[in-house]
Amino acid sequence: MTTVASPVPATLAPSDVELLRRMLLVRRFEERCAELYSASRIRGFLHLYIGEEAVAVGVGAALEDGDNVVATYREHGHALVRGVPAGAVMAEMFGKVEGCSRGRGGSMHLFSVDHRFYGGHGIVAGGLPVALGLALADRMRGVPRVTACFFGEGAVAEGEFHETMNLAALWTVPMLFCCENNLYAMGTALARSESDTDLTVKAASYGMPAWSVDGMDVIAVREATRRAALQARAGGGPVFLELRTYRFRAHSMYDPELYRSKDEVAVWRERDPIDAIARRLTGAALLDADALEALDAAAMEEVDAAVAFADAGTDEPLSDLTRHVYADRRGERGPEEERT
Amino acid sequence: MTTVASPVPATLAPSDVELLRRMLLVRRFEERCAELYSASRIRGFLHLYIGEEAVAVGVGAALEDGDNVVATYREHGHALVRGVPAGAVMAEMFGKVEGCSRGRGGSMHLFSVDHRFYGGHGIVAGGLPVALGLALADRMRGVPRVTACFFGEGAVAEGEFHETMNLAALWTVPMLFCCENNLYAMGTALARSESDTDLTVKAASYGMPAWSVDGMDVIAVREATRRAALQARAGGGPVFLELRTYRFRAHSMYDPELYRSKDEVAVWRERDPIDAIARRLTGAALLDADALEALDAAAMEEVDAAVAFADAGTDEPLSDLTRHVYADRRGERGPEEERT
Amino acid sequence: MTSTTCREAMREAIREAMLADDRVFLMGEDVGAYGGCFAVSKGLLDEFGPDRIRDTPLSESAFVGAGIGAAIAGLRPIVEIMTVNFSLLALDQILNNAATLRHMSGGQVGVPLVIRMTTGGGRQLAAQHSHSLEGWYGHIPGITVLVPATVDDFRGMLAPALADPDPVLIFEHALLYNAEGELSAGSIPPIDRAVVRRSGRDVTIVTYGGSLAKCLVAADQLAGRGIDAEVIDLRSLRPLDDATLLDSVARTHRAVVVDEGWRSGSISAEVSARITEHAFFDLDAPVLRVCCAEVPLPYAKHLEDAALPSVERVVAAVDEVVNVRA
Amino acid sequence: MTSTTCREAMREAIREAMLADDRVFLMGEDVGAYGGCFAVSKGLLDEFGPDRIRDTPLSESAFVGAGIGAAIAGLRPIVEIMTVNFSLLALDQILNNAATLRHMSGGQVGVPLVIRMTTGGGRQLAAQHSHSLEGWYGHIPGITVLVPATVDDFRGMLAPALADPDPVLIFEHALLYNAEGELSAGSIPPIDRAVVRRSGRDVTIVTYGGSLAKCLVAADQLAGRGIDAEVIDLRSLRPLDDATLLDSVARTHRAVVVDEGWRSGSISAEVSARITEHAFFDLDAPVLRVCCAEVPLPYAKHLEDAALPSVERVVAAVDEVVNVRA
Ligand SMILES: Cc1ncc(C[n+]2csc(CCOP(=O)(O)OP(=O)(O)O)c2C)c(N)n1
Ligand SMILES: Cc1ncc(C[n+]2csc(CCOP(=O)(O)OP(=O)(O)O)c2C)c(N)n1
Ligand SMILES: [Mg+2]
Ligand SMILES: [Mg+2]
Repeated sequence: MTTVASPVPATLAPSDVELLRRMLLVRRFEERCAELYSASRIRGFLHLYIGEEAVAVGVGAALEDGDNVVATYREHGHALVRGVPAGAVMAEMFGKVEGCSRGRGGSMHLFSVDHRFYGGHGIVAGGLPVALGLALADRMRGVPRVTACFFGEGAVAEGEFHETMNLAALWTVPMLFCCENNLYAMGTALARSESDTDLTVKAASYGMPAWSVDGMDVIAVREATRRAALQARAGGGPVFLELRTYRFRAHSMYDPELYRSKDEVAVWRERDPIDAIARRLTGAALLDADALEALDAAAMEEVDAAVAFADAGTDEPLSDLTRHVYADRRGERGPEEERT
Repeated sequence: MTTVASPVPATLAPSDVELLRRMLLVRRFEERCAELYSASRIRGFLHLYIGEEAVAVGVGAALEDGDNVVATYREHGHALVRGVPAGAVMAEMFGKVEGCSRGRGGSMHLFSVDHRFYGGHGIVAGGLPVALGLALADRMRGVPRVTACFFGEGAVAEGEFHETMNLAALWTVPMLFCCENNLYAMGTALARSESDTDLTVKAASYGMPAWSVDGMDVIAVREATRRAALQARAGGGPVFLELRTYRFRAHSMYDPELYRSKDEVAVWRERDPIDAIARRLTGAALLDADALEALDAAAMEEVDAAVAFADAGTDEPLSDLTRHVYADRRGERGPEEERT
Repeated sequence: MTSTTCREAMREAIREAMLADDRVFLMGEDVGAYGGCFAVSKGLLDEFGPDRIRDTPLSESAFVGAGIGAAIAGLRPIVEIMTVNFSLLALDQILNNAATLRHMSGGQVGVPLVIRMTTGGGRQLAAQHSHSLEGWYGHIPGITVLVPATVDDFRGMLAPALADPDPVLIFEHALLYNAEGELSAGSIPPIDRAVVRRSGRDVTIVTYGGSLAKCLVAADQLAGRGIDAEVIDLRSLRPLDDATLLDSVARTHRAVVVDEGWRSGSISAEVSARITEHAFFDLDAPVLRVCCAEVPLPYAKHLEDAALPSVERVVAAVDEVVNVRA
Repeated sequence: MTSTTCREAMREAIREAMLADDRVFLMGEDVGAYGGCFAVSKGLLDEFGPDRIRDTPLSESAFVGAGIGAAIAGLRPIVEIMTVNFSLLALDQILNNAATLRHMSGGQVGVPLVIRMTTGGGRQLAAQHSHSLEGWYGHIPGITVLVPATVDDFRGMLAPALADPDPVLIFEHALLYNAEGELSAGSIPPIDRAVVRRSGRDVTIVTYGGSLAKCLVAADQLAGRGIDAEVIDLRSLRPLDDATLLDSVARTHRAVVVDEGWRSGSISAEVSARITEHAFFDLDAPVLRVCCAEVPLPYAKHLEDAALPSVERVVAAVDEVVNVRA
C-alpha cells in the first residue's frame, strides 16, 4: 500500500541491450517525425515522447505478448515498443491506408488490435475506463492477462481517473495504472493542478498498491512493472505506478514553452534515459562505442525504411469515407447519404 | 489532516433545546410528507431524511445566516433548518406558486436565495461543483462566508466529487464538504461502492483535513462543524466532514428495501438522534416530559399550518409555463413558441 | 398470445440473452441487490449472480467506459444507466469512444455494446429527472438509437441489439414499464425499420416511444370526425427509416411529427427536414411538429402536462395540416 | 477601421471586459501560464494576475460548475473549455445545472455565465478533436448559443454575452482565429439577430461560423453564372432569428442551409423545418442541407476535406434548388 521504490537488480544481462535498441528506435523515429512535421508531411497534432522513452520501453519489456496496452495521444513509443511496425505508424501519420489505423487516426490514434494495442486516445483520461473494461473482461473470464494503461499526471485531476481507480480496485481487475508523471500538463505544472502532489497517496486512498519509480531508469521501470504485473496477473488486483519522467520537447508542435525555464529542461536533459542506460551497459561491458553506433545506425535505417514505406502508401478512395462508422455488413442501413 | 473525532463539550446549554426543536420539526414535517404522498397530494420522488436529522440540524446550528448551503434531493431538513418556512416547502411539494421554487422544483429542488439555500440538486454529486463556485466567489472577494455542501457517501464514487475536492483544496476555498454517510446509496452498501470504505482517507489524499463524526449526535455534529467553519472562514481552506448516520426509511417511496435487513434497521433505530438528544437534555435537567411534549405539539402545529398554507396555494397560470427559462426581460427573444 | 408488461418483457429479454450467451452480462447502478431502480432486473441477481448482474458504484463515466472495453474484449455487456439525465456524465465515453473507436481505428476496434436507459417525463420528477434526449443522441454517427413503444419491441429489440457489432442505445420510456399488452408470436420487424401502427389515408402522424399511445388515441378521435390518420412508429431514431416515412407521405400528402423532446433541434426537425427534402412535391401542407415546450420540465402537474405533447395538441396539429390552404 | 484577427479581437474583448468590470474573470485549462491553447489569452496573465486569469487543472466538470456557482454568487466568469470535444465531460453541469437552475428554482437562481470554446474541423485533428457540436447545444433551453464568424463578432459578442443574465455559450471556430478583417466602428447588431452578409434574389444560403466564408465564395462563383445568392449569417443558434430567415426566403423562394455538424439532427434540420413550417407556400423548392458527412472526422486530409462542407458542395446544392422542377 505504501510508496516504495522498486528494487533494481544489481547486474545487467546481455539481453538488456535490447532495451537500448528500442529506446533508440523510438527516439530516432520521433526526431524524424519532428522534421516531417516541419516539412508538412505530418499534420494535425504531434506530441513527442522524447525524454520519456524509458517509460514505454521499460513497461513494454515487462509485458507479455498477450497483454493489452492502452495509451494516450503521446503514444508513438508505446506502439513501436508493442511491435507495431514503424512503417505502419509512419504511414498512419502520412494519412495513408497502409497506416495502422488506415490513416483515419493520425498521430494521436494509433491502433493495432493484432498487437493488442488499443489506442491512441485523445481525451485526457478517456482511455482509462476503456482499459478497465478490457481488464474486467479478463477478470470475468479468468484469463491471466494484464492491461497496462498509460496516462499523464494531468489526467489525475479528471473525474474519469478517480472513477476508474475505484472500480478497478473494487473489482480487483488485472490492470496497471501507468502514470507518466512528466511534471506538466501542457503548461500546467503539477503543483498548480493537484492540491497534494504525491500521486501515490491518491492511489492508496483506493486501497491500491502504488509505487513511485524513477522513470528515467529503464531497468527500474521494467522491474517495477514486472512485479506489478505478476501481482495483477495472479489476481491481486490493480497496481498504480508513478513513473517520474520529463518531456524534453514542447507539449506539441505549437507550444512556445512559456511555462518552464530552459535551465530546468537542461537539468533534466542531463538525465537523458538513453545516455543513462548506454552508460550502464558500457560500464557492465555489455556495450562498446561500435555496438552503440551500430544500434543507432540500425534505428536510423528502420526509420528510413518506415518513411519510405509511408511515402509509397496510398490514399484511401473517397468512396470509402463513410466506411468503418459501422461494421461493413451494416453498410446498407447506415445513416442517410449526403444528398449534395 | 488525520481523522479525528470531534471534541464534544461536556455540558449542554439551555439553548441546546433549540436543536431538539428543530429536529422534531424536521421529523414531524417528513412524517406528514409520507402521509401526503400516500394520499397523492405530493408526487414525484420523495426522499425522507428520517433518522438523519442530527446532521442537518447540527451543521445548520454551526453556520451563520450569511453562509451558503447546497444540498441534495434529500433536503427537506436542510431547507427547514436554514429557515425556509415550512409552508413554502410544503407548498412546493404541492406544486403551488407559493412554493419556495414556485412549484417548479418539487421535493428534490427546494431553493431559497433569501436564505442562501441553493438547492435541492437531483444529480448525485452535481451540486458539488456549484458549491465550489459559490465558495470561490467568496474567496476571490475576500468575503468571510462559508459554503456548506451536503452529499451522500454514494457521491464519493462520482468523478465530480473528486474534481471538486481537488479544486477546493488547491484554491483553498471556504467550503465544507458535508458527507452524509448513511451507508447506502439506494441499495448499494458502501463496501460495494468504494474499494476503501474509509472516506476520510480520500479527503486526506487531497491534503484536506477530514474528520469523522457521529452523525447521530447533534452536538458532535455542531461542534465539528463549528471548528471546521472557523478554519474555513479564516482562510484555512476546505474541510471534509464525514457524518456517520443512517436513514430509517426507504430510499424513496418506491424502494422495497431488499438490500438490508430489518434487524440492521432496528439496531440503528435504537440510536434515534432525537431520542438521544432528548435524553441528554433531560439528564442535564434542561428538559422534562412536559416540555418535550410541548415542543412536539408545536412542531405538529407548525406542520399543520404548513399544510394549510400549501392547501390554500394557487396554481401558476399555464401562460407562465415558459417563464423563468430565461430572465424575464428576455421574454421577447425566447425560443420559438410552440405552434400547436 | 400472452399478456405482459413492458417491464416484464424487457426482463425476459435480458434473461433470455443471459441464458443464450454467457458473454452477456448486465451492469449498472442498483441492477442487483436493489432489483433495478425500475424493477426491470428484479430477480436476476439470484438467478445469475453478482458477476453477471453487476452492481456498480455511482460512476457513470467509468462503468459505461468499462462496458466499452469489455465489448472490445469480446464480451456482450448490457450497461444500464438509470435514466438519460445521468447519461450526460457518460457522454464523453459514449460519443468520443463508443461511437468513434471503430472509425478512428480504421475498422479494427468494434464496440458491440448495448446501453439501456429510461427516458421521458410525465411523472412529476422535475427538471433533472425528466429529459427526453433520445432524439438528441440520434445526432451521433456510430451508434444506433432504438425507442421501443410496444411490449413486442421491449421483448424483441434486445437480442438484435446484442447481435449488432456496434453500440446500440435503447431508450425505454419510464411510463411504459407498466403498460400491458399481448406478446405476438414470432419475431419483430428488423430494428431499423419503422412500422405503420395504424393505416390511414389523410395524414401521416410520425412518432415513437412514449408518444405512440397518445398518437393512436388522437387518431381514433380524428377518425370519429372523418379524418383518417396513419400512425408511424419510428422504432429507431438512428438510422431513420426514410422509406417507410416517404411511402406514407406519398399517399397522405400531409404529416405531423410528435416527440417528447424539446422542439428546437428535435428529432422531429430531422424528420420534417427529410420529408421536405425527399417529398416536397408530394406535400399539400407544411410538416408540423408537436414537441415538448422548450422548458426544463416543471414539477407541478398542470405545468408538466401543458409542456408535454398531448392528445389534444396532436389532434390540433392534424386539424391544422388537414385544413391548410395556400 | 483597424485590421485585426479573430484571435486578437477576442483577446481585446476579454481585456476590455476585465478592465470594465472587476467581477469578470477568465478560467480554464492553460489560459494563464501557457498563454491559452490557441493563444487567445496570451499576455493576460501578466496584466491581470493568476486570480483573474485562473489556470485550472484538467477537471472540465468541476471548473464549469465552479463558473456556475461563481456566476450565481454575482461574479461574471468567462469559462474557457479548450475545445467542444472536451465539453462533453462538463455536459452534466451545462445542461442539468447552468441551463436549468433558473427554471427549477422558480426564477430565483440566475447563472450569468459565459462559456467559450473552440469548435470545428479542418485541421486534421481526427475524430476526438474535430467535433462541431454547437448546433447540438442549440437544442438546450435555458442557454444562448453564439457562433461568431467575423472579426466584428469576435470583438463584439462577448460584452453582451457577459451582460446577459443567463448562460451564454460562444463557439469559436478554430480556423477563424487567424482570419483577418477590418473592425467596424460602432457596435454590432444585437447578438440574437441573424445578419444578411450578402444580398441576393435567387436563393437564400443560411450558415454561420466557420462555414460563412465558404458560402460567400460560393455566392461569388454562383454570381459569375448569373445566380444571385443571399447569404445569411445566423450568429446565434439559440435563439434562431426566424424573422430574418423568413423574410429572405419570402423573397428568394429557395434555401440551402450549410453547417459543419453531422447532417442528421443538425441545426440545419431545425432551420429547414422552421422554414417549411412558416414559409411552405413561399418555397419553390425543398430546402436542402450541406453538412458534414456522418462520420467521426478522419485524419487524412483528403478524407477530411471530403467530409466537410465545401464551396463545391454549396454550389451544387444551390444549383439543385435553383433548377428543381416539380
Ligand atoms: C479532457 C481533455 N481536456 C483537455 C485536453 C487538451 N490537452 C491535451 S494534452 C493536455 C495535457 C495533458 O497532460 P498530461 O496528462 O500530464 O499528459 P502529457 O501531455 O504530459 O503526457 C491537455 C490539457 C484533452 N485532450 N482532453
Ligand atoms: C448521477 C446520478 N446517478 C444516479 C442517480 C440516481 N440516484 C438517486 S439517489 C441515488 C443514491 C445516492 O446515494 P447517496 O449519495 O449515498 O445519498 P443518499 O440517498 O444515501 O442520501 C442514486 C443512485 C442520480 N440521481 N444521479
Ligand atoms: Mg504530463
Ligand atoms: Mg447514502
